[in-house]
Amino acid sequence: MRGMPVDIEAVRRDFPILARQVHGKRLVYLDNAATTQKPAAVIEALDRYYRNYNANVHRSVHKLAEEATLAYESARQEVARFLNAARPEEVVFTSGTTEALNLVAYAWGRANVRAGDAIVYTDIEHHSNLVPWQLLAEAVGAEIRVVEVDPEAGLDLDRLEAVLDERVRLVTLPHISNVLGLELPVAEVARRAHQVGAVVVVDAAQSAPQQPIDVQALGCDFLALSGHKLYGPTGIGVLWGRYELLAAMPPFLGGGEMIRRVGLTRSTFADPPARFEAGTPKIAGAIGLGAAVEYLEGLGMDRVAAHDRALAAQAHEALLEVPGVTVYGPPPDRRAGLVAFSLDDIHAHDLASLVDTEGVAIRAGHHCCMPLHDRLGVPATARASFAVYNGPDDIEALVRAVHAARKVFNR
Amino acid sequence: MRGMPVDIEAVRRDFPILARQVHGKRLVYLDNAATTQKPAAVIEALDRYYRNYNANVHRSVHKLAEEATLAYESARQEVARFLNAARPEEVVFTSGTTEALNLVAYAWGRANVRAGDAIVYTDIEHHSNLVPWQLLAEAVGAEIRVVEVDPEAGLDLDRLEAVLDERVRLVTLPHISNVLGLELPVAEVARRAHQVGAVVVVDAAQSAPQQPIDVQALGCDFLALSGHKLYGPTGIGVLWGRYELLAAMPPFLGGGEMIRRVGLTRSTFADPPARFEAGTPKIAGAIGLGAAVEYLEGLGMDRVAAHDRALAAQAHEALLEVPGVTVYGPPPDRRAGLVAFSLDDIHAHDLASLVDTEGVAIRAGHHCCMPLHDRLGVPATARASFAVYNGPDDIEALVRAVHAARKVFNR
Amino acid sequence: MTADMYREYILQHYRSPRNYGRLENPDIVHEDDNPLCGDQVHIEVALDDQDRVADIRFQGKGCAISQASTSILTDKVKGKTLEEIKALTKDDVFQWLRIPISPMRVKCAVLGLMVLQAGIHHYEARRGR
Amino acid sequence: MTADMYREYILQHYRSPRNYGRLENPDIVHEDDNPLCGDQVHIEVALDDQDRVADIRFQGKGCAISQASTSILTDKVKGKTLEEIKALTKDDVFQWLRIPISPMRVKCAVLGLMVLQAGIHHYEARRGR
Ligand SMILES: Cc1ncc(COP(=O)(O)O)c(C=O)c1O
Ligand SMILES: Cc1ncc(COP(=O)(O)O)c(C=O)c1O
Repeated sequence: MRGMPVDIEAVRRDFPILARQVHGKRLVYLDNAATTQKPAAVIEALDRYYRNYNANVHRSVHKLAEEATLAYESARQEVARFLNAARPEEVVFTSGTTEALNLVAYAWGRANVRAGDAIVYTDIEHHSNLVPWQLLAEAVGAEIRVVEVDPEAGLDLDRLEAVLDERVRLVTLPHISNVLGLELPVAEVARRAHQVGAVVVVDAAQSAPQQPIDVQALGCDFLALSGHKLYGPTGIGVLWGRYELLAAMPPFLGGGEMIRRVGLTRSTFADPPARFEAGTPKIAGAIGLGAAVEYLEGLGMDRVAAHDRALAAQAHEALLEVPGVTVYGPPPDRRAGLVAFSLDDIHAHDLASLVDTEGVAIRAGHHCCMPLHDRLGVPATARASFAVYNGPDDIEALVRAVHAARKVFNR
Repeated sequence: MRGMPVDIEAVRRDFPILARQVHGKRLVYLDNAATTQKPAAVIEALDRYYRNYNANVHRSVHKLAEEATLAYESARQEVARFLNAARPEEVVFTSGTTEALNLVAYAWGRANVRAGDAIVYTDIEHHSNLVPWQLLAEAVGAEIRVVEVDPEAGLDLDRLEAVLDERVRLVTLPHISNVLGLELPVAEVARRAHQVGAVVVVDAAQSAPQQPIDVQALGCDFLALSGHKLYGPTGIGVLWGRYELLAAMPPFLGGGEMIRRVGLTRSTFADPPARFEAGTPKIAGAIGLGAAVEYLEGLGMDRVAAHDRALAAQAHEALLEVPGVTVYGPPPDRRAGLVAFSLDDIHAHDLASLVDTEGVAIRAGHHCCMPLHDRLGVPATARASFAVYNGPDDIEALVRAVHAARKVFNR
Repeated sequence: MTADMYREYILQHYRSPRNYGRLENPDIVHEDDNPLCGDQVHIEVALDDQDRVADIRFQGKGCAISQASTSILTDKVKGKTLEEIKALTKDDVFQWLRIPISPMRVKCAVLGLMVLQAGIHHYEARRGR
Repeated sequence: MTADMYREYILQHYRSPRNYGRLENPDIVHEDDNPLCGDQVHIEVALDDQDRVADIRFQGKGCAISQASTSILTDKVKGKTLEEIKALTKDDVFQWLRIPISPMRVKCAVLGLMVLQAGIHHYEARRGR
């Protein structure tokens, strides 16, 4: 079973949107790193919730509330299993990777990082794993240390060592770069960061949909992911944190649900995860994410990983055969499931608009990685990113469309 | 048209969940202040999004992204119209009222409230409009001043005046109390608060679903609401803010979308509303909220208000006829659409569990208003709250169930 | 059906709880509340020389389920050793109650047990075990 | 269809923009970018004594739509008064372009106009109007 490839035709039938046409052409959706499409299992889980047992959770005792609460908490258990968390209470539902990272920067950061301390991140971060730490550093007077990552060779651990000392309170990095398709050696980084007593935050927005995640094996302290990139709904995400760290953290957002006892001028707070889930939770979102995770486990994350990587390698090689194409990132055999590229001096937006006319959806821009694009020396790149429902025919369509775009500009 | 009452039977057909049974009985859903049910128009808007044009917004140029972006931004316009905002850019999508209030407390609060300044709120606040300000006050060393509200008579403006002086930077209050069903005179409060230069924050979680909201007529500076209480999806909400205030505020969450230019150690930020919508937005949620607002405008918020209030008045009177019932809040003729009550010394949870066996869903607890319950001298109350699909038959069912519960305890 | 939660003997335990009150010289004293609904339970235990429950009393406020289940608990643990009590689980409580506990009321039903077990932990910690 | 955005004359404006470069003594100088895609436009204007555009030049980097539309804009505004230019809208730009602008590319298409109008505002503010 595990060894068998993903049955693309069967998977495609699970995704209703793939039946639609774009500009009269079959939809070839290759913008999966921005957001994935949703299987019917997820869409129907949302529908069932709203049609049958919508209610606020935790705080009411009636039947609908009971059903909603059980579904919400069982989604937490499913996500915990998906990440191999030590316990479900380590899973905090957020609105996405961005809120999860900000939660750490505000709640853990404001309590633990002081003037003169240092924060370490790489130069290939997504803005969501850059700006929260910049705001933190500015608020508390901490120093920022940037580790350069070679776009092709990856992270040189010696460069990391060079910036690590006891002043470093936190090291953060992407598990997989959303531009380079490069995987970083998280477990190694965590080991070294822990030697200087730093806490390790992993941006798993791109890795969680693409490969099995085992937070205990990674050895990190916090890990963030987005539901909408994981075949789940928009507006839901996860912060996983080691329980002892979560339990020692002050709250972030204040409100209902996260309290123990509220007085008119002072309050005390609930244990994790409730402490970090202020207000009415994203109930449908969590239930939808639970359904997504279940769907992926049905496919097997090992097979998903093999599938996405095989496609990316194939796309990388096929694109290189188009005259004028430059591909960014590691070679095909070390590439995760996405390929960023440029074509001659055609602006990426023009390229994306043109391939769109062939029904091919790719992303163009800085992909929320301005510093990395500055380094690559291009304001924008085009990016094709892969998911379980993509196949070799999608890559052929992409390459054909890129050829066609080239003709338009060279006519 | 406007003068005509809501056609309850027609409205009920719009809400799929009302077809279901609970414990073999017709579902009588009276927990609307916790969360409302969703009309088919909302559920189908979500479904359409995920089945036809799911994509990340703003940043891609392909067809799906174009459709998603237009739908997301037109939801913003619909909400702006619903609130009579001066411009759509005043509408910031959040995950709910709680996040909206925290956004103000963090972004506006940390930049504008200093040690020795004062923050004013009432003693009937929901925890979500209490804890954020407590955390702010503690962080910056500000003073908290509490205005007592009489549960029956309401807010005495002289009591407000008594705590207002130039040290007050912010006054916040609920538009309608989620326990008392009491409406507070927001416009009058805003006028007086502005005289001392304070900013006025309105918690409209309960009022937005119940009556027309005109932020310009209210004269407030910020207003927060939750989609899930407004017949919309979970995980979406709105912070409305006067544009000049939003434009002068530093960001809250850092990440994609809210930036103008990101450098490796410093960044600059986009204009509102983008500045406050870090990361991939709650796309489906916003679209669903837009559909909810459209649905409500189709009914007419004036009629919704008349409907909900008439039911609450009727319920208030009917409950008072049950021996041993105490109702909290203003008299029937000044009551907004909810009734909190207690029955003899039966604990509210027992009461709610028992009426649940009759298919009647009410809420029991402190309703996230511990300080108010301390004041009322009860740890918990039962609460019935009304929506457009409720009718006199629901009140009859409630009263019957309360009688039955009384019998169980008195047998 | 939730109404089954309110069987006559449950209400009787609620109206006339067993072992209600305080002890003269308790070895273990602990109290806690369920912040969700405000249920409160205060438990006092006197041990014999073999660390068995010689006597137990409780006081509390709250819903019928939390108070009745604590009342039943106090009867059930008399004569038990601390080790035996620490090994008790939710399921034991459910069995004693003989009523279907709806998921939202589980915390009410086990509040008494939680308070008693927490009291034992504090007691043992104090005695340096 | 988006492919229509890339008509031959659009690409010609892109490849060989009109009025490209700088002026000796501009009255108005302004530049800005579209942070979404990184398109940049720098515009310089010389006015005659009746505040009409006597000459105009631009430089820029970016997608074909932003650069071609700015090229076309510079042709269209020659001889116009500042008031006339301030009254121009997106729709005027769309009409000049004669191509269907997909919604996600509107910002590209109007970048030149935005920069020019912002430049005029700064100029007038400086002159105390
Ligand atoms: C008056 C009031 N304020 C704030 C809230 C918090 O709203 P949410 O939980 O949707 O963030 C609620 C509802 O729970 C409420 O009733
Ligand atoms: C590597 C990486 N980190 C963080 C994010 C932010 O995720 P979200 O926008 O869902 O919060 C993304 C995606 O946009 C990403 O690719």
